[in-house]
Amino acid sequence: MELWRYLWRRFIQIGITFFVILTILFVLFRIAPGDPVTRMIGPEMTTEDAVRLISQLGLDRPLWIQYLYYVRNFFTGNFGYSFHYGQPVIEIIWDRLPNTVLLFTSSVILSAVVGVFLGKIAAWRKGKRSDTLMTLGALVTHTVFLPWMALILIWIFAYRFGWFPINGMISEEIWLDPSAGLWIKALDVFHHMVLPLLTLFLIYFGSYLLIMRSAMLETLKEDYILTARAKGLKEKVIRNHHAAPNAALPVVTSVGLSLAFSINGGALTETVFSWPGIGRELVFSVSNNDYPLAQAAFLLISAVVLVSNLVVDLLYAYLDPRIRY
Amino acid sequence: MDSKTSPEILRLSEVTKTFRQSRSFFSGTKKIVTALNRVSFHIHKGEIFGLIGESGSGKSTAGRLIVHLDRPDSGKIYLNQKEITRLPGRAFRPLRSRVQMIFQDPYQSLNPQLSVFEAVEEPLVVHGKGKRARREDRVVEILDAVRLRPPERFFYRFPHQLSGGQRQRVAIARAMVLNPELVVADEPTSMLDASISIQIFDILLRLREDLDVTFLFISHSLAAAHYLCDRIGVIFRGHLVETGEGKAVITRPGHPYTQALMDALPRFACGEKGRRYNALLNTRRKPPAPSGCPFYPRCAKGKASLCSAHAPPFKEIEAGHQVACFLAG
Amino acid sequence: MIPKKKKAVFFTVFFLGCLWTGVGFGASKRAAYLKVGLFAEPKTLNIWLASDRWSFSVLSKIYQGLVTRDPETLELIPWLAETLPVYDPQTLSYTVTLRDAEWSDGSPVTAEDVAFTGNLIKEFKIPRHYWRWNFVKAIQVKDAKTVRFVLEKPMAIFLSRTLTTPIVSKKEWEAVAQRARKAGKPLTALMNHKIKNPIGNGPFVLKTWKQGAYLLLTKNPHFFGKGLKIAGHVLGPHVDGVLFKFYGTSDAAILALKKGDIDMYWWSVQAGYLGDLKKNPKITLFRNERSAMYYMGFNLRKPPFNDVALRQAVATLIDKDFIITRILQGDGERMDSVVPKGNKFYYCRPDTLWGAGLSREQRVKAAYKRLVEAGYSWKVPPVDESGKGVRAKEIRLPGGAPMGPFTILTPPADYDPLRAMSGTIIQEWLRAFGMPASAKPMAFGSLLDQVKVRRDFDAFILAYGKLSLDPDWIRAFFHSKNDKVRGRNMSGYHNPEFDRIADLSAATMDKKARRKLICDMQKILMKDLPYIPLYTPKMIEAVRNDRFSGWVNTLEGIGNIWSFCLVKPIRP
Amino acid sequence: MGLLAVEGLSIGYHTEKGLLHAVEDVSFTVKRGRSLGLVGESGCGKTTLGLAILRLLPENGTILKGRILFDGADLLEKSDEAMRRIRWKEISMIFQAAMNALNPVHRVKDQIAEAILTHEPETPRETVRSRVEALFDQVGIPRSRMGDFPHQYSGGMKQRAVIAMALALRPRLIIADEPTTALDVIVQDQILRQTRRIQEAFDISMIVISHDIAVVAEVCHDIGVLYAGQLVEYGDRESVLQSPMHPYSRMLLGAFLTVGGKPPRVPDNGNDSPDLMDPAPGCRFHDRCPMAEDPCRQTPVASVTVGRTHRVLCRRVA
Amino acid sequence: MADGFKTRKKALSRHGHWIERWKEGWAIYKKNLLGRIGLALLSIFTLMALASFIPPLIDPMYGPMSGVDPAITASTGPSARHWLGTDFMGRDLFSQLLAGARVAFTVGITSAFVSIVLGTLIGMVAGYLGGWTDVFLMRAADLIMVMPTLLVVLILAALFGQLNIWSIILIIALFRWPGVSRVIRAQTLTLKERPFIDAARVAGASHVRIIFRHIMPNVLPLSFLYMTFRVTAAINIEAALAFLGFGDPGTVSWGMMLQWVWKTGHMFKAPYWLLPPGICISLITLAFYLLGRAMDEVLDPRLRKEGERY
Repeated sequence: MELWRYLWRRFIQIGITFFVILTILFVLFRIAPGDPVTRMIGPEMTTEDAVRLISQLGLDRPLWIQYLYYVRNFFTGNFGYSFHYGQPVIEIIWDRLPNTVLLFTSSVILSAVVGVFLGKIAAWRKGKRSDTLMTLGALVTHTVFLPWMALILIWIFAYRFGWFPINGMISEEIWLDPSAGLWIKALDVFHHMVLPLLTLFLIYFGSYLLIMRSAMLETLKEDYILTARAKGLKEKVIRNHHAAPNAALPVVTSVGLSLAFSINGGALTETVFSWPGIGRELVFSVSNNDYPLAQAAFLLISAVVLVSNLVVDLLYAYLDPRIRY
Repeated sequence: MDSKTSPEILRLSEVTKTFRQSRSFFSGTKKIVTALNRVSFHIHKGEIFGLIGESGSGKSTAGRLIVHLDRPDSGKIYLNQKEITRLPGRAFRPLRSRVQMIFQDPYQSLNPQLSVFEAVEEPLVVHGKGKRARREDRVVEILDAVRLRPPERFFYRFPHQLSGGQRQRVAIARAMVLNPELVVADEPTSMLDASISIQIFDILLRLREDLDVTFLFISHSLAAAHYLCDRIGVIFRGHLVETGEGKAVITRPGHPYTQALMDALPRFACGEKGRRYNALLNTRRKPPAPSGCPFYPRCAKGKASLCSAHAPPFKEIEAGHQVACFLAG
Repeated sequence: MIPKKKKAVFFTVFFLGCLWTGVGFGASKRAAYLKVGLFAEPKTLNIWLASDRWSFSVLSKIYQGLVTRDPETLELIPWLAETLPVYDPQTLSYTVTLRDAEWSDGSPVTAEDVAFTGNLIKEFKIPRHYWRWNFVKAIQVKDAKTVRFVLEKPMAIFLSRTLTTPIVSKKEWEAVAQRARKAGKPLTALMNHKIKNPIGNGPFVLKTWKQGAYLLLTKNPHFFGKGLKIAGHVLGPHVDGVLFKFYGTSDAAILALKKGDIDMYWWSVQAGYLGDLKKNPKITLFRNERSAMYYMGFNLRKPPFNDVALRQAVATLIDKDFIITRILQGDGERMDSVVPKGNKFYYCRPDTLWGAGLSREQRVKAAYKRLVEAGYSWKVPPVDESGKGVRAKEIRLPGGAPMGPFTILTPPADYDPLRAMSGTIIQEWLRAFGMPASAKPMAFGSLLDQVKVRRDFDAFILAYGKLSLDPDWIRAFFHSKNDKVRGRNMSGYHNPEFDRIADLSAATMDKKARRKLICDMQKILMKDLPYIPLYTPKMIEAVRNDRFSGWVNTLEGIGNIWSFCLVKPIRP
Repeated sequence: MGLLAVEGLSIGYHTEKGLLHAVEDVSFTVKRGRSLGLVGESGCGKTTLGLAILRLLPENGTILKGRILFDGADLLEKSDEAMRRIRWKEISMIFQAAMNALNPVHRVKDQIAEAILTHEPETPRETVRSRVEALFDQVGIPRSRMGDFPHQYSGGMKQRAVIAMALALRPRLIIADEPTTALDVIVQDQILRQTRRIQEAFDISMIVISHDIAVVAEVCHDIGVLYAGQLVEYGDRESVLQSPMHPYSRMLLGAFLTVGGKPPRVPDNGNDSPDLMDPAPGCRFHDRCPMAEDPCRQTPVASVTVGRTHRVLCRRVA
Repeated sequence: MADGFKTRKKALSRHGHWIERWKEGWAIYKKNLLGRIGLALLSIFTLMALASFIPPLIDPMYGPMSGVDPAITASTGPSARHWLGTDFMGRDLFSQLLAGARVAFTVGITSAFVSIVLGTLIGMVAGYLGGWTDVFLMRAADLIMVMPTLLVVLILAALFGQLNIWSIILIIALFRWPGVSRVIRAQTLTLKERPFIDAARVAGASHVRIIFRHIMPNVLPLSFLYMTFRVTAAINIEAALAFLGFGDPGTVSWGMMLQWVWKTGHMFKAPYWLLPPGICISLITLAFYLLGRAMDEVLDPRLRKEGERY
């Protein structure tokens, strides 16, 4: 019961936060200079064309009316039409969302799993050469400038060796080939995903490793670890059964806190690799003054972060028995 | 010390304080914990009054209420016959120089970023007492009084460079630097070793002599209270159950809880297995009605019909010795 | 838990599998699709909404106009029309006869379709098209293959602009138009209509569009030009289809080209890639003229740039050759008039070339001379007593007041790094001359807003991409009646003499006479300098030469309808 | 011959500032079925001693010299694996901070069962279960609370659970490090009594480490007084309590507050425990000692045997 | 006694203990190899930033933005004249790299400083005052935290035209305080529970005094620690922005250099152009990071327990 009440409260909170973001976005996009109509049609448009379009788009109505429409449309799932694509924004978003989710979740999971695992080992071997190597490696890859890392990976693996495609997420030949089965298509997507995934992985596993390592070192100082030692448990049991579950807790928190930050990286990666995702769409739409699309993409990203934060909190509660509903 | 004739410096009258505790991470609902329940007592000028109880019994809360760190939910607090219960913070500030507090944990009660001089000087600065040179002199004086000698050697030391005993002396100096009338000493030695504790106690006793200050001494140890205090109050779960002359309470405890505390005192009983915890039940009873005696669930003597239904009133079993128990006396 | 060894084997197989898909499938090619790399994805297949070149790249293969231009002579020639239209000066009407053509669904292209298209544009006032049709009074369907256009007044652009409008199928659009009329916002409804499968009359039809990845056009079996000889070429198409792939970055596209993933990259290749590509024997580079104008414009409505002397001095100071050799890396042509040199028929050499061929110091001196004449002074003049050029300080207007700081707006670096860079360099030249200039790249939309809507600016650098060969746009860009909010006369240029000639030229149907008038207009503009034309970039395109051949070079590069109708697979 | 004999043990910690001499030349024995109390103020090295016996010193701690004989064999010479087998099976420990000695993410019964299963892996699940139940009964925690997580217990219950865990394998020696600190007097007393009962019932040897001499006096047969890393007095309870010889022991006993006893007297010269980084060669108590003389500071002291089982580290006593 | 006291007081001046503490801290810091590497890297970058003023003095063609080598019209590799080569216009890459160091420091330190000041103040006020102030400030912090900073700056850059470097700095600062303020708030909350705050209240100290005299000195080390991490974040965001083409075109930052090499198609053929700016961004990030980690060890370990770590 407590869980439901908690969820209910969180949902209300999320709703309010979301609403504020919604409003801020509206205000921002309206007070900004730049004429969506000019941008929409291009410089060849005549004055008459523009005036007609402005009234058709409702841009000549008072701001607060526009705002009411904006909010109403939002709650009816109608994000309007993209100025650029001329399609309903919601369609574009739904089309791009799975691609982003695929890349983003797999990179977060991969880097978290590997980072946490290596961090555990590194803390355990504190001061040994393997620890120094891992820590240093994590520090170095973690601090590399992400787009540059992407460029270098492209240079080496796509340009020099030609192992991986450089761009996009599918090969047309395969998708046009009626004989290609689902498995082949999946492999193809994966093949395209390797480099962007590798980029995100290299950048982010380091932070997980470092957090896990320090959390683990902190945990190893705890009394219950001493108890476990005194109990004569095998070292591996102490490490995996006693220290790691406790050390993983701060990692979970930091995953939640760094989500918004990782999304920056996701957008950069998508842009460099032309991965057809939300992040790249957002970057494109802002430079096109495609208000509806940029707004929706940003809202979606905020919503994803908000909900993920909730998920992380629940996960934390699940992992830590001290927190129960 | 002839405390009975000296005027009353502090009086608590029917003071109740509750805290809201959030029960868990997820739940927004709060559990209400009663720290003090209609507690009344008074302290005479110049005496040391001991408030004794287990941890969580509300004895520290009482101290915090007196120095205005918290406000009671109901009841009244009088300082020098003047009610101070609901004074707003600003109005109370001048009174601060008259009521001070020594905290339990010397490792936590000193700001790690302030040197000894800065810490002790602060009350003087806050109350605008004198120029810097004057303040320095006063700090030297008071450090000397708590036996941090020579005082100037300690001026620019930081808490982490001091031992626990020295820190507590600094804390005492800070409390005493304004020449307060009443000092609340909240378990000042519970974190210290026995040999150091005695030194601290001795400092308190000497300060009382020299500076004519009144102490409210909060402790869990009847023995320490016995050593220091003129009068003692025993508190159980927010209820004051017994008050009286120190000697009377220790030697003739009236309340079963006080008796249990006495039993628990270690006494180097080599192999002795005398009567112990006769006042306590081995198992627990069901909790009483809200109006019942709070000690009833653990009381070996408790009577179901009487104790679980009614709160025992204070009963004077001898002159100045009151016990809240139906069965006492 | 899987044993470690098994895990390792599993992952190795998986990894090899991935490599194999990339390598193995890249090599298997079945249908002879021409694979074309685009820089970005088309935004829409709704021809009335499309405004970006990527959409047109695709749509121009699907929808055709009545006339088109000969790739060699650039003359207008009949396309969907049987012959060039017949003009009747009495009735101000053109009569057009259509070829035997069919829509991609097999139904015939009729005069009804032509009339429908024109009326649709007129009725909905479709942006970008309406201005070419608003002078058409009536469209009369004579018979199934003949249509007659009645104009309100003589218009020179009728042939080159109106009749090049792509014709759409009435069958497909009638219903859409019906629905749009009923909607609250008819135009928006029309433009937002999503076209799943456009019915076209061009050489190709849409097969599949996987958004975010690729778009495939296949041969249109009903294409009217199949086997026909037009402008000396026997038309195909000879390829099974055109596969468009989208690359967000040039790196990716060039790499794909090198690897053979695409046969052509339809976008001007950046200078940085050229060295590598030249060395590659499998890649052929095409350089073509463009019909484009990159220029610096001024706000003539307010000081200091309302002074023609100042504009002339700035024109003298700008070293166009530097911009071309350094920033464009030599792949551009300097512009001395508003008409690009590639437009040989209409280009006229103006009287003054403003600093052409001068050295840095000579420029400074020439500009200095011009401004001293006009009454300008300096705190530290750019030319010292000995006649040597020095760094100037604080130029003062004829009245004696120092010139206030001004900004040169440029598109942002992400949109066009070269123009942004040009702005910065020009800023440095002007500063050395004592003018407090600063280049300010600005998001494209904001820039246009500033220039066209608020009209609050000093100077800007913009470009016109695909200028029509018939330079009627000169009239549009500089006529004083277009100096209004969102008007096309962005400088606020007013010259009654110019307006007069321009109006005359629009109604002059004789080509020679029209050329003369346009020549005069160019000369006036180059004296008054509301815009300083800077350069026309070259179109440099790269194709692979191992699978297809037969590209047609013309103005604006090889990506034209002719190429797509003529390119043939090379049979090994 | 005792069950455990510590001989000349010295322990140091490597710190930022150098080697800290935490324990200096300490010797004592624990006899079978008897209990030894080690008492001293905080930082005197008593916990270090306890950890050293189980070879659980933190990384920067090293045993400088000495031997720890358990059942006649030197623990310091055993391999890590052999030592691991001895831990808990032979020597178990009750930790100072019971609050933190239990892993917060595992259920209490599982943590106890884990100890059993580690050393007796063949034990059937059922047996383990019943043994855990029996342990809970012994220390007086209701069986219904077995499946709880540690944070659901009160302080006293946690302490009992830790005791139950220490008893799980019926070790021959239990080291109890401050088993009752931070508990209320009544609970403290109950636990002490329980501990002693169990110890006697199962004939387990114990080392009880405490800063409170009263606790030690309550439970132990022998008492050792530690000051600044040195064992300044060691002997059976009666002799140490009734005739303390070392000035520090006297000070400790003198400071002990009793109801009705004579008032305590502790000299206060403001000095504190010595710096263990670079201790003076002589007696470490000299600057707090009311009877100190110059030689106390300079010359190393040797321990003096004053009774059959009573040793004191003071040259004035000699 | 008084005389002896006065003289001794002089010997141990009022601020002497701070010098002592620095020395102590430095002694611990010195032992950290990674920390020393970080400091060495930072000194190199500082030198680069200072040296960036020199090349244009030697010859105008070394001006990082507008100086071009008259003899070179295309990107060339390293030579004696141009140590790292030139870009496609003939501008000297080495002087651009030096100028980039200056920009990185300006951006990193300024915006980190502003965001730390904001974050510390807000965190202390929210934590100390509690109640609705706390709720309001922390909701605002949450709100900002769910917005990915880079994307926000991107949107603002696109909406309000090209931003100049100072507005970029300001926006980064305004969007990076919540992380700090959450940590500082958590720290303040635990400090608030510590009895020395009660002691100060009992002594009669006002709220302002408690916040600035008692809480601030205790959270400042943590703030400074966070500042090093904020510096890296700011440098990275500016670089990413410039890389995407939304930077200030009037500045020669490393991100800008990367954008030029990327957008002009020299990426695969001019490693002398692609590598240095990327390496510099990564190394300066690493340097600040190492500095932060080493400082972390110097600080009171209790401070390290709370809050997000990176």
